[in-house]
Amino acid sequence: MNFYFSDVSAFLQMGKHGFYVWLCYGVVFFIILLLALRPSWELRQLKKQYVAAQKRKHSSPAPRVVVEKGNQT
Amino acid sequence: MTLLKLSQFSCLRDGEPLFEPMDYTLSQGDLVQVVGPNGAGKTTFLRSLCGLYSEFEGSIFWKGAPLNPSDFEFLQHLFYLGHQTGVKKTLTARENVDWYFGLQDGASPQSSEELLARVGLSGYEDVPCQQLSAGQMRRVALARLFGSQRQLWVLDEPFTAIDVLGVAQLEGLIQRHCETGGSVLLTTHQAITLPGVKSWKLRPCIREEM
Amino acid sequence: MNWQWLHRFGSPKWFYEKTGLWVVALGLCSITLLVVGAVWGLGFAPEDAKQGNSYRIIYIHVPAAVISMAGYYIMAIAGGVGLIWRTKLSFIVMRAAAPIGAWLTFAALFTGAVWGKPTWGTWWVWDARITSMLILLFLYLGVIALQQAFQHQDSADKTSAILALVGMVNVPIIYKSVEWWTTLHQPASIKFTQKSTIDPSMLYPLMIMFVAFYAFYFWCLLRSARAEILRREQKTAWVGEILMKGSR
Amino acid sequence: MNPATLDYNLSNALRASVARELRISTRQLSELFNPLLFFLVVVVFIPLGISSDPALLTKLAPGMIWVIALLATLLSLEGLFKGDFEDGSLEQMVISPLPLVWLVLIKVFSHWLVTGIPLTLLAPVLGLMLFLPTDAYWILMLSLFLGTASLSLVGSIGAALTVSLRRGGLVLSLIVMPLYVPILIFGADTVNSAAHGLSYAFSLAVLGVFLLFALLAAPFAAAGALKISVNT
Repeated sequence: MNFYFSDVSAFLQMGKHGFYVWLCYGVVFFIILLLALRPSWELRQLKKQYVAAQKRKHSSPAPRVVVEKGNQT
Repeated sequence: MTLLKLSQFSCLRDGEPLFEPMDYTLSQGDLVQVVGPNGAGKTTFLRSLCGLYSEFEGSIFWKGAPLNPSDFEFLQHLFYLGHQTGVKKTLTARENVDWYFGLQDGASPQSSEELLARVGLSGYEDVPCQQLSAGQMRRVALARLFGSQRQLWVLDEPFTAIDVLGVAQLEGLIQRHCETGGSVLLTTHQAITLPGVKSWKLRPCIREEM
Repeated sequence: MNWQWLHRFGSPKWFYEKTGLWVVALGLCSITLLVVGAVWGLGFAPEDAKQGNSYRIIYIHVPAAVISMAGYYIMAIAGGVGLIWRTKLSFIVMRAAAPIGAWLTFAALFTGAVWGKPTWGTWWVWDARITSMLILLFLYLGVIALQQAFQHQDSADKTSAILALVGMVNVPIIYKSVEWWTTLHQPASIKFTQKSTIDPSMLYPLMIMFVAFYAFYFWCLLRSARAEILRREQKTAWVGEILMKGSR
Repeated sequence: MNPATLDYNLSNALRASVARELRISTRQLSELFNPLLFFLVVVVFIPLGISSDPALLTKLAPGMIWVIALLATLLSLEGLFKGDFEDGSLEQMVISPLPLVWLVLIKVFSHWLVTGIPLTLLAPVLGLMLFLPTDAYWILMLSLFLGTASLSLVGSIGAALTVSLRRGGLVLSLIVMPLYVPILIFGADTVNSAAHGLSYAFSLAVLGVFLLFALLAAPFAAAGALKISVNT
């Protein structure tokens, strides 16, 4: 099996259709990348929130009581 | 006879229990007040018994068998009065009562006049409900209770927006219902003076604040 | 009948633990095949006699279109299973499937439009397939909108599942009616692919891309579902352990 | 207690429900007239916005009338279950011994009676304004008669799904519109064919079949959705 085009510039131009073909592949692979990265990104966000919440809970129970009292008055 | 039996029952909200799991039984003639602090889920609890809220764990038995809330036989024995009473403002008092008994009992319209008289609304039968006061609207809803033949009454805050005389009358009705073999489950903020009131306590779960 | 096994199968924890390896395998598989298929399709397959090089868009357009369609059925069936057997996992899968399907539908629509320019001389043609694709995108967006509209997770899951099922019943009807509509309003000369047999040298990369897109779809679905499991079950101990890992 | 209560008279329950819905519909006459007014105003917009050329309007008329009828129905859908949800009547319906599917059917029927039927009756006037060939009037009315019933039925699913949302109107339109595509295609085609003197039997038959299908399936989906929506 051989490379169909004579050289790289012919490959990029694809006759007159280079723009359309490369635009399609570019956009679809961008979407693929986006879909692939989304779960990791969500997971990182979730971890950050969770760790922050845990820290708030564990670090100092005493100030929390003070804050609650402050709210009641 | 035992009507309702709860075992390890608790309502959930977003997967978290609202109150600690509880075991209670409701027998014929029982008058039960559901008590608990604000936000403990009293309304949610009553709704879940009627099949209007389906997120719960544990089980409910109706006359010994697991409760199926869309069961024809169960629905024919259930009376539910919620915060929103289901009185349509564009209809008259009579039309509201007639619709209710038509829908719930398959009855043909007949005795609504007498029922409305019992809640002090004689002369208002043909007035559209939007012209009635909040208290009078509430009475239209209560008129159904006066005509109800159903065994299990689930009443969420039945005493709101009615005057002292109305409260006494309603208490009398509830007592009579229990004496003749019915059962009542209710929530209220007022102290009720009826003898033999049992109470079911909802203990809220300690929730972790985020 | 005893549905105990189904509930074990539908347990998020079980699913999360069992699918760890699958994610790696599917990920490797889909990335390799995507690269191989794209390079083959772009650089090694011969030019089409009629359409010239623009036909190379077929290697991403057709798999994306087929999967976005299949994805709707996967989403709706997951929702249906959730409604009937009340398994937590099915709603999680459904939630994960909606945005993936919507993005792939958009990809199919976009490539279809761009392909239309060199082929028909216009960016948009009211062709049966493109029009149906657009309506499919609306169906997806409807499900997503409904999922977003509810505060209460349980209501969001159940209502969007009902909508997805109603949509699923409607999809074939919509496709058939749109197809019928285009035969009325358009000369039959415009057709996406000729019925003639495709040369194997053009077909192989297409088959590779099909497998690649399917692998990619399930890879994404698994990973989104796993992230969603962690989000929903974050109050349980086992998820807490996973989330705290590497942060102490 | 009283065993007599166990004889549930279904026909009485149905009669009471129908009477109630009809009374409510006829007492809120603004809800009857608003979609009609919308229908009329948008039709006036077409010559103003496009062209008053009779030839062009004749060409546009079948599709335009159908699109506007669809939008008018869509506008009126939000109120289908909303009032009953807000005042608690819906809860009483859910826990009544009468199966919810019947109640959905009755509500949809009364909705159609106050939106679909008036739209159908008004359609010839709009046909006149848009220079629709006179031969097509009866077919226009017949297609709207069948089609608006399907629109109400399919729309009831969307209305039931979004009834508990505070601002559900937009979501409702978004989820229902794609489902309306087949009805629009065949409805508009029926009128188009009739206007051109072609055979419209197939399209009209498809509209009828779609209505039958919607009648059998939609109330169940809507009833299921309502049960979920009262779960608050």
